[in-house]
Amino acid sequence: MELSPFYQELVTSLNRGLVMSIALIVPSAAGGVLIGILAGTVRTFGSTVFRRIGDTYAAVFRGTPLVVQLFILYFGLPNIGIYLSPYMAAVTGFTLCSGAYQSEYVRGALLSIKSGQHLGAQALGFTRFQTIFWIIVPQAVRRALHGCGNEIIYLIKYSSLAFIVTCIELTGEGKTIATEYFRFTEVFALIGLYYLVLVTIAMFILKKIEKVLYVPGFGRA
Amino acid sequence: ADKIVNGIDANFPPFAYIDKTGQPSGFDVEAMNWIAKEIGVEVSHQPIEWDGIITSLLTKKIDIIASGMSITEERAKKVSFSTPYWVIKQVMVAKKDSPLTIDMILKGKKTIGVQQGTSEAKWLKAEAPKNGWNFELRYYSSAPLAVEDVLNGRIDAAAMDDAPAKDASSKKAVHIVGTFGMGDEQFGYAVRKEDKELLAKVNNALAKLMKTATWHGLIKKYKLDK
Amino acid sequence: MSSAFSVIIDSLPYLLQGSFITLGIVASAMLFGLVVGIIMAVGLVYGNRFVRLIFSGYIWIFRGVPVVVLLFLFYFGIFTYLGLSFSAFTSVAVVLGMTTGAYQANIFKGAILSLPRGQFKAASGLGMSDFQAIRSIILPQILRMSIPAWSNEFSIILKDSALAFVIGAPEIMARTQFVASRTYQHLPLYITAGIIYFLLTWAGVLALRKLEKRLQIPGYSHYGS
Amino acid sequence: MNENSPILRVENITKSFADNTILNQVSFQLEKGEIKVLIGPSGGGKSTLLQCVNCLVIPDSGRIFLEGKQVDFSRRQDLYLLRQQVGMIFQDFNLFDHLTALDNITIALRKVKKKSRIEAEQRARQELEQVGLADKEDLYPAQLSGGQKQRVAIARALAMDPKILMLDEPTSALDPELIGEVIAVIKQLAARGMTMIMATHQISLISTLADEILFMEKGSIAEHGAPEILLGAGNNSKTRGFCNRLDELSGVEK
Amino acid sequence: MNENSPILRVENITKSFADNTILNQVSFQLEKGEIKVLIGPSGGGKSTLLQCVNCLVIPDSGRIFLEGKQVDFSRRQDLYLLRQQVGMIFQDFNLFDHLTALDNITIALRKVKKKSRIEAEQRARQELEQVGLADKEDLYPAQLSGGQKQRVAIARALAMDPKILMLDEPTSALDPELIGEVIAVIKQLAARGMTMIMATHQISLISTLADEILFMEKGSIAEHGAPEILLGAGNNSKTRGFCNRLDELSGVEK
Ligand SMILES: Nc1ncnc2c1ncn2[C@@H]1O[C@H](COP(=O)(O)OP(=O)(O)OP(=O)(O)O)[C@@H](O)[C@H]1O
Ligand SMILES: Nc1ncnc2c1ncn2[C@@H]1O[C@H](COP(=O)(O)OP(=O)(O)OP(=O)(O)O)[C@@H](O)[C@H]1O
Ligand SMILES: [Mg+2]
Ligand SMILES: [Mg+2]
Repeated sequence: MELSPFYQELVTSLNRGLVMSIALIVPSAAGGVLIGILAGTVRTFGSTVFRRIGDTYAAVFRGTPLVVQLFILYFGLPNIGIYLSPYMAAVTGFTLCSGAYQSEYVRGALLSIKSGQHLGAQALGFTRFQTIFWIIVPQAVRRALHGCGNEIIYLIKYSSLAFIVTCIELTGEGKTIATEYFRFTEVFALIGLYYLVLVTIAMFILKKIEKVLYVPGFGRA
Repeated sequence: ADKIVNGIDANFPPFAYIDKTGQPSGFDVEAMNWIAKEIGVEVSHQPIEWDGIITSLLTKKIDIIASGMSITEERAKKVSFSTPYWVIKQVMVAKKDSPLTIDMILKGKKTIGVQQGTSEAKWLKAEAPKNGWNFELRYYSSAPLAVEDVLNGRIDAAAMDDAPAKDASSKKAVHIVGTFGMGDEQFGYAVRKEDKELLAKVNNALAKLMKTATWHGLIKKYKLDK
Repeated sequence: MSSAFSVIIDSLPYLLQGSFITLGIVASAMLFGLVVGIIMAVGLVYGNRFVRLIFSGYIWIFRGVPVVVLLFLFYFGIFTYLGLSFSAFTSVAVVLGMTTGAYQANIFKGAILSLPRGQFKAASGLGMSDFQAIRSIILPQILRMSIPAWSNEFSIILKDSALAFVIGAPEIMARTQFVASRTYQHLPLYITAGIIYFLLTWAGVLALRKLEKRLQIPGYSHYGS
Repeated sequence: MNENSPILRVENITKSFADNTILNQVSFQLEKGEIKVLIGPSGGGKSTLLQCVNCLVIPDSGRIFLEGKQVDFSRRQDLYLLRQQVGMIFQDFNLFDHLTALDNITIALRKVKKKSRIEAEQRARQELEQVGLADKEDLYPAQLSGGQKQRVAIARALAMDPKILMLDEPTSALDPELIGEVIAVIKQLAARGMTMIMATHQISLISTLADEILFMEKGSIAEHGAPEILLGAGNNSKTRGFCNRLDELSGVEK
Repeated sequence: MNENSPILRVENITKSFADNTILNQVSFQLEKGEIKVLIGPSGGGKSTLLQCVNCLVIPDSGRIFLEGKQVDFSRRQDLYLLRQQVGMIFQDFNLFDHLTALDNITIALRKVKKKSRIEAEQRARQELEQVGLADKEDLYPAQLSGGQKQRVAIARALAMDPKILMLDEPTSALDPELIGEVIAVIKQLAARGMTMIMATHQISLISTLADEILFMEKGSIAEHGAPEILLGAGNNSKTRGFCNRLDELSGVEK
């Protein structure tokens, strides 16, 4: 089937944008999960000072729009001599914001582990760290998986905000075409489809991970 | 229609912006107010993101665009333009102390910022391979943001219309390097193709306005004559 | 620096007026989403296969497509084709409402499933109809349990409302941009906007926590974080 | 209605989940004022049978007659009505966690029986008094002990004026010290002539209250008869073996 | 160490939560091979006392000696070591839900005792065999019945070679029919000479196993003595009254 020149150009651009989107999403998702686990654990079991720091981090990044965060990272940091490239600024912003949300899920999961699990481990002579590392976190990760997956899906959808820092990805490429041809409905329907596919693939992968980590008795909430 | 809505890009001073009191203001806004009075309709000004402004017009969310819109072939396929009321040049803006010339910007592996979806963005992208220019383009959501990054030193220059460039150079440490070879463009008001009656009335009123002292007063007020 | 300061002072009333629009959008969207969410959640848990399929499809789409895209699609496309001439404000509220409805459906569904099955059984055992059991026994419990997750959803929608600008509802973010374009004080203005959002989020979350306290009943645990 | 006809007649009830036949052609009947006790090993189908009787679980086949009238499983109104007349007490109480003790009782009176709030509360207070909880009406389930919860559950069922009360292991989720108070209430009900069918492991209930014991195993009633006979010394019944084992676990060994 | 000195000596343990004194100057000692049973009304402090012994709850004051050596409550290493030597079985098992039966046992051996995986698994299989669960090693807690879970918990504690085993109502979360299997395992431990202290409501455990009964009430040991004496006919002890009440609830009434 021959595509009309409009669709040819649109699909080429969208594919180019897709590559950029994926390049933004994958590292940000991974970084977000890592920071989330770290911050979540510190916020639950850390000393008062660390807990405060963690809580503040989460409150700030959850309480302000991502646009503002990206803007400050890209246009604000040069004031103190830090110059992030558009790509780096986007990935940094996504990672920090996503990490703040992830930490919330991780914290919830950690808190939901019954106190009996702590008792059981301590009664066997586990140290506090061993208890958290070997008993609590492995269970919490399974509990948090669903929420963390949700957060990654949010991240996929919010990656379009990279345009703020001049990083042109899927939505950005699509918009360029749309303004050029003034065909918003078709363009946005197609962009929507691209995201739907991305999200569906992500959900599929997350299901797979859930399956691999599945342990009887750890059904989803 | 005795009430019409004018869609504006409120990030486009001095043609259209939001003033200190929160009201839409600017050269185009005031001109449109005059014209509306002349043809006996009420006009309100609705800020809309530039990306969606033509679609908003086509889907009847607004009735007219008087907001520094360049008349281009592609746009003219979708909408009708009034008679041109302003000629605009595309210029490069660089840091005040920058020694760069237009030639150096175009051929010296520099980075140029443009507003996404503008005619200069399209032109630069299309012309570069033909002329062997080797600059890199960065797309911003508005021209003032591109200027911001010129000041940050991330990009060497920003391409934009001369009027907002003048506005920028009056407020920030940037200067206009000069035009870069893109043909002059003309601003016109855009209406839906089927609104022939409205277009005729607007054209009449516009012609009348351009002959009055008010028109020249507006040009002075918004420093478009410098 | 002093000019940045004076710009902020000058523009603050204008920006704060935007927060009324923002809150208006958020409140309408959340309420709309609440209705959608409850209907979907109940349908997903108790409905027949056909209902479940339709509702799952809805949730799949609204969870999978970014809000900006949905906004463009509905505002310029679907609403227009359907002959609905919603204002920008209404359109944003409806689209955000449909989106958060999909998420709220998942929240409520999780809460329903986390209730002991015996609650429904006991209601049936007393002779209540399914509708009565859901209305008097299930909903009062899950709505209580869902407040924390709901307040999360509130903070997300609050920030999503910034997207309203793409179709011209001048809320906080749009106004910030307008002032910045005129004054070239981008950074201070964005920081100001960030602070306003932070305060709004904080106030909203606090209010919901108050509500949760007021509705609290001994022995309740929460669903979601 | 003939005075001598059974109040409840259950005929050939069969129920499968997926491929498992949980109940296989179970029949029994209950006379007015009679008390039947279901016992048997875990998984034998006792709970499922009780839930089939008031159609919380709809049987695959079989018939149920309440006061001689057959219940039409496909008519919702029939089911709602059946359930109002057959009260059910669950092992884990299933009180409505968002309502006070009083409201747990009034809600069905108001929503199902359409009584006014005042009427409903009056009746509820009366029932709470009967189970000795007059002073606890404003407490939420989370604030009640297990024994108190179960007593509220009983009051809730009784307030609906059921013709039959079904109890599914009413004491097995209770701490040993709290069992006594619930047993006392059940005995009091028996003394008032309530028609009951209950599943229980509680030896003291089985031997003192039962008019007939039904021993369920693998989805069928394997033995049935009066306790004097089934548990009688020298009788080699499964029931007696089972009860003796229960007894051994809890009783003092000599 | 002197053969005759007690293996565990607990002196004047006091513990308060907020303003409530839960344990008040409790003392007792445990000889090697001895079995003590804690009984008493709910809330009397039995669980708290047991948890104080291995410092899961740190006492406010008092001293604990294990094999004559005092435990320093402020040294973490001391506590970790104490807990390895005093095994604990909880009422609700507290198996690690994300690990198989086998790994529930090996994890402490590997992480705490630093054994190799092979060694740990060997030992774990041995213990599983002892409690009759050799064929269940790959199942997760959610796939085990209550009785099986409790037996894994016992195997897990035993694999650490504890000098003392503490059991906190090991059978009270179990269905009546599953209690037997756990009781059998406990009796078998007793027969092998394990030193134990347990809280229980299980009359059969109290009367057959206990060398001494400690009756706890309101945070103190109100009575103690051999079961023959405390439960002896004619004795007017609180203990006997309490046991008789337990007995009544579960026993056949004649
Ligand atoms: N909804 C269901 N789906 C599948 N299987 C079920 C369902 N409900 C019950 N069963 C199965 O039916 C069998 C009988 O269960 P039931 O609860 O009636 O036994 P019971 O005699 O009451 O046992 P217990 O003494 O443990 O309460 C069990 O094997 C159980 O797993
Ligand atoms: N962490 C805690 N904070 C406050 N109070 C507590 C805590 N742990 C226990 N208590 C209180 O201490 C008292 C004794 O509790 P404990 O569990 O030791 O009793 P018990 O004798 O084991 O009772 P049961 O037979 O019900 O298990 C109870 O009143 C309980 O509420
Ligand atoms: Mg049962
Ligand atoms: Mg206890």
